[in-house]
Amino acid sequence: MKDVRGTVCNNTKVADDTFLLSLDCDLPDSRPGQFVMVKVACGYEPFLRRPFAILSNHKQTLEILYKVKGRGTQLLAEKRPGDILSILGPLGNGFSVPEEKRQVVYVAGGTGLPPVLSLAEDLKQGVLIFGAQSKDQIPLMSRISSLPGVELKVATEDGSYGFMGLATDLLDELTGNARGPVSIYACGPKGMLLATSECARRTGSRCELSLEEFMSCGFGVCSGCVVETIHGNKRVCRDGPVFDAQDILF
Amino acid sequence: MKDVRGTVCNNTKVADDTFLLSLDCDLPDSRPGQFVMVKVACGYEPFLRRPFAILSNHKQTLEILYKVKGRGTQLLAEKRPGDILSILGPLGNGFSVPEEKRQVVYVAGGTGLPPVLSLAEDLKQGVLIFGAQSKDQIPLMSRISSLPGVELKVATEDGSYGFMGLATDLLDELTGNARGPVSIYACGPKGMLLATSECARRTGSRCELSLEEFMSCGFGVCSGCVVETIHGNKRVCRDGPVFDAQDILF
Amino acid sequence: MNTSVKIAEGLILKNPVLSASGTFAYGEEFSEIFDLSLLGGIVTKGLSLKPKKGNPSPRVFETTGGMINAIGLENIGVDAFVIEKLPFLGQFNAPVIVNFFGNEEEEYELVAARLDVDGISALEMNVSCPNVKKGGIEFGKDPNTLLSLVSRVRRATSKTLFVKLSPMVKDIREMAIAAQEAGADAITCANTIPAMAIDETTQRPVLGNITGGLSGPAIKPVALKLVWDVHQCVHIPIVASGGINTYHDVIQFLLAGASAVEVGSASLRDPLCFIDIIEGTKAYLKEHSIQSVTELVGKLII
Amino acid sequence: MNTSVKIAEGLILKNPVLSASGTFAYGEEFSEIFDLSLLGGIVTKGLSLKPKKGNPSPRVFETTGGMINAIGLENIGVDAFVIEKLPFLGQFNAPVIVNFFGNEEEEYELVAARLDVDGISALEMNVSCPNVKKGGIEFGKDPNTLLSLVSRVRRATSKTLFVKLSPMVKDIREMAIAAQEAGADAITCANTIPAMAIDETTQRPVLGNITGGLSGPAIKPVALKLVWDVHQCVHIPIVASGGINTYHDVIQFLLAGASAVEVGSASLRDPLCFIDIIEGTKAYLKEHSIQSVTELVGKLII
Ligand SMILES: Cc1cc2nc3c(=O)[nH]c(=O)nc-3n(C[C@H](O)[C@H](O)[C@H](O)COP(=O)(O)OP(=O)(O)OC[C@H]3O[C@@H](n4cnc5c(N)ncnc54)[C@H](O)[C@@H]3O)c2cc1C
Ligand SMILES: Cc1cc2nc3c(=O)[nH]c(=O)nc-3n(C[C@H](O)[C@H](O)[C@H](O)COP(=O)(O)OP(=O)(O)OC[C@H]3O[C@@H](n4cnc5c(N)ncnc54)[C@H](O)[C@@H]3O)c2cc1C
Ligand SMILES: Cc1cc2nc3c(=O)[nH]c(=O)nc-3n(C[C@H](O)[C@H](O)[C@H](O)COP(=O)(O)O)c2cc1C
Ligand SMILES: Cc1cc2nc3c(=O)[nH]c(=O)nc-3n(C[C@H](O)[C@H](O)[C@H](O)COP(=O)(O)O)c2cc1C
Ligand code: FES
Ligand code: FES
Repeated sequence: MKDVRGTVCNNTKVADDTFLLSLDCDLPDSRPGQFVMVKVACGYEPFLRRPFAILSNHKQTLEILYKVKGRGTQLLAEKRPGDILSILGPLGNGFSVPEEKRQVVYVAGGTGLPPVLSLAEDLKQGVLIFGAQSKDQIPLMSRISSLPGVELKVATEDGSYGFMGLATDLLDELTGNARGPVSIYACGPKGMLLATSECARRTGSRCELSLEEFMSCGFGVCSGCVVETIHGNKRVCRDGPVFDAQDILF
Repeated sequence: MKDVRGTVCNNTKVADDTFLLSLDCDLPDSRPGQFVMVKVACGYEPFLRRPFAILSNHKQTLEILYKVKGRGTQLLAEKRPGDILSILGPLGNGFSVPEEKRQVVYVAGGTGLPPVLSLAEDLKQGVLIFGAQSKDQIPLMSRISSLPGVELKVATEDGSYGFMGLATDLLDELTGNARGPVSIYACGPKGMLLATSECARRTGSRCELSLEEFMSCGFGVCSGCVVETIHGNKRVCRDGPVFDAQDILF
Repeated sequence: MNTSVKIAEGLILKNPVLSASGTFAYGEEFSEIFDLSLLGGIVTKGLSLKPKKGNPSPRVFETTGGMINAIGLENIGVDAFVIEKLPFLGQFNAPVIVNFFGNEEEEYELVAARLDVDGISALEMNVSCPNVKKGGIEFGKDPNTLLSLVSRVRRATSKTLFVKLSPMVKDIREMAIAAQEAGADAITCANTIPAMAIDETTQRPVLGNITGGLSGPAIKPVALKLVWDVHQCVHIPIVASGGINTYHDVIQFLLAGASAVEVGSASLRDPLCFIDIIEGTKAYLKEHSIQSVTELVGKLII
Repeated sequence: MNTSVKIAEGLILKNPVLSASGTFAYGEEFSEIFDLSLLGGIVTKGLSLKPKKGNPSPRVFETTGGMINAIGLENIGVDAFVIEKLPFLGQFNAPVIVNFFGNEEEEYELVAARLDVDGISALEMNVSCPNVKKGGIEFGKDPNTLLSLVSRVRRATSKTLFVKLSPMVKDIREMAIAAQEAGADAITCANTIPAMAIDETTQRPVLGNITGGLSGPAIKPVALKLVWDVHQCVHIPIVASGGINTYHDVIQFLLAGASAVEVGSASLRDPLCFIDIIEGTKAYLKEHSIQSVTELVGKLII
């Protein structure tokens, strides 16, 4: 973990309310599933940093894909090339590497895309299921489609693109038809993670979930972000954000 | 008093740390010496508006000349054409009109320039004495020099421009040599106002001072900005900012 | 949709948004910028028996998310108010709630009696004042002192009586209970929080009075907790005060148990905020299909 | 230039900047990003006799200029601390000040006794905890309760003892005096201010525990006033806590009477802020030709 200065290179809208931010910064090497805490303002408004998954971190360039939710992300969306941000990271544990011969399935919902996409870009294999409400909410389509070794399946709730329904419907189908053992990596809304975890249990798949909790520090000192697991309270920011699905007490 | 939206047309540096802001806004008519309260940020940082004299207010265009002092004025300096600000005004009483046949002298120190310049531009007569620390601190030189009917005299403390010394030294000289009754209009640091007021007393000149106090509301409701006068406490924002020098208990 | 709230038999507010004492003077300045009849009620600057000069300048200082004031309760005195200011306030279709204070029990009583005149709908007692007869300890710090003070004032006035509590106490609940027991019709919760500012360049206090009271959004979470606490223990209405800036705040305070709110510092920065707040509150009710403001009061879902 | 301050016979801080309890865990995470030996002292998370699970999530919420936390004093318990964490902290050249609490007097005593081991320089008692034997009223609300509690702990430990006061009391001075009388070596002034947050869209409290404590720049003016008050009435050193974010704040708190400061929430947003604060403090001393930090303590010019 380091506190580095990042210079905005690009901050472009890539879907409804969704932006791809790329920064020139000297963040130490990271693994898919790790995240950074970004200071979006110099003053005290907002007071705390905001957590974002590392979409990519190569050759001094850090990519973050984010959706505007409140004032913090609104301020981020107003950043222009040349602006400087303070970035704390890499933080958290990241995904584990799948055992050989396992079929890999990524499940992402909404703003849960970045960590699993980061893993898919790293592993260059498997099926990436992305669930969104509608077509306008799907970012980076061409980037994902052109990923070597990775197959993209999209589910939209309103049916405006791909399969009409939930990402987990596609997951059920996929795991149902799978011939060997499956490793699932998921990030998204709570309901989706719960269903994913159920599916994994049913099908005996390995399953890692990247969780989100509101964070104040992001590096493990405040115990503000705990989640209940079978091993007791765990800090999402430090002991996670990636957890074995079996450990989580939903 | 109205709360109007002003659209930034220009916000240009005109001297060290000093900017001339012009806004397209529908502020009601105002008199020299009146001021506006400007909301420099949408959020709560800073929480309060900032007071600025009206430099000019004609044909839907409001001009403010300001110096960067703290974070409020810093934020103002970052505004770009097209940005929108909330402007409350016109506020306060403004200068009175001099009686006929009086020689008019304006005395301004530092950020005290705008209200007296506004009056000079209105009256188109008299001598404007401007005191600054050094040459780099003098804004709008050519605008003032080319004012018809107004003579400019500059004093700098370091002698880098005009007379070396204080504005009030020039004032003493001028009032000493004056042949008829003089009306003095002054705005600037406390020490300057005190000396001006002394000079007026000595020479029997009429003298109006525009005072500054830290303000929270700017329109008279909080009693946060009072100054002691021979008539008791007076609110600088509402009963002033212009006061008869004789009334002020320094 | 009904935005009105009943505070007492004689006091129905057309909406729950009031001005706050000390940030609205006596209404004249605000009347230049909006129609005061739009307000749920007008709370005026705190009055004492005799005119009061207040503290030396500087009197206000901005802090993170708020401000400190040390006005020192400067006011024109109760007589000048009744003669010079009250007729003006009578023009508007909004109840006038007159804030007042004293330096000893008797002064409170005398001021309250003097304010028992037409044109005033309610009195709001500021009990965050030093009791000069008891070594300068604030009336609002001890439940017995408060009980005694409010009881005396209660007997001195026929008006609806709000008691405005100090936030910085051991347990706000015992203060609220004491006020209720003494006959208060409503609790205003709460006043500014004691605070201070220092300028490290001069190594001096910023304020002429050295210390002052903190207000604004910075204190909202504290005020919300106080209202919630008071709501657990009294049955008389609560009027919230502390950091209310938007209709979001209004709804939150209603949920916590307030029947109405006072908007103070926010109106210093934005004199028109009352209108936004009232409109926003209405829009919230509409959006959530709530028939009456009162349905929200204390209805926090736990 | 001398930045060191003496808190007690056994406790000299090389500079007046400490971490705060609950925002520094047990030091491990921070040690990854800077050398803890730079600190004036390390204040650790509050410990109880047995491990404590804390409150349900959500536990933190951001507010204007600050945050509310309702962690619920989750900690690993005093035994695990001594065995697993203390050796780690021993590596650094900074005194370790261990914060602790209990639910009854006896628990405080037992925890203090258990912490009477090498490697610990001082104990900091958090008295903002409910006294389960006395109907859940906080120990830190009443001077007699506090006097009795601190006296017992004083007898149980040979360590330098800080008593960390609750801010929300009738009069902080009587609490500070009680702590001093009972043998405290220093007063930490003060803890978070009780607060609450409500989400009007769900009409529910935001925090799992409903209420929590407010910290951050929003409360700085309040903490400054409390330190100033306490400084008027005790002769033992004061350690300030509440909204300290920059060296400006440090100087202001020193002027108000603090001998040292704790930096809490600020370090959650900026783990490296300690370094900026320490360097800034040194630069201030230099610029003002002040030989020693202690020259500033309580030297507010009135
Ligand atoms: C490890 C991690 C990785 C993340 N990665 C990404 C990413 O890659 N891309 C992305 O777009 N987002 C990501 N997020 C989510 C992102 O951090 C939030 O959307 C962002 O912080 C919102 O900030 P804001 O200021 O815009 O919104 P805020 O104004 O802070 O709030 C947004 C919403 O959250 C609610 N909220 C705030 N605090 C709490 C609380 N304590 N309890 C419950 N609700 C609360 C608010 O009420 C509001 O509805 C990640 C979150 C975590 C924890
Ligand atoms: C009627 C009026 C008209 C004005 N007209 C102009 C103008 O035309 N042009 C112009 O440049 N300026 C003008 N000023 C001054 C201008 O308002 C201030 O410079 C500005 O508000 C500073 O804001 P800031 O946020 O940049 O500084 P801040 O960060 O708010 O503070 C600047 C300085 O003021 C100090 N300060 C803040 N509050 C107090 C207080 N309560 N007591 C003592 N010191 C305090 C701070 O410590 C700091 O040193 C006017 C002021 C008044 C009252
Ligand atoms: C400048 C100022 C003057 C005040 N004067 C009084 C007063 O005279 N009487 C009183 O009871 N409260 C007074 N208050 C307190 C406010 O009425 C209000 O309770 C407090 O500011 C908290 O609300 P806010 O955060 O909305 O400002 C004053 C507050 C301010 C800021
Ligand atoms: C997340 C969090 C946890 C805290 N835990 C404790 C604790 O265990 N014991 C304690 O005495 N104070 C605790 N505090 C209070 C801080 O130590 C500090 O006194 C308070 O936050 C005010 O300082 P600040 O504004 O610098 O944060 C905690 C504060 C926060 C924000
Ligand atoms: S956010 Fe502080 S421990 Fe996770
Ligand atoms: S600033 Fe409020 S009365 Fe002048």
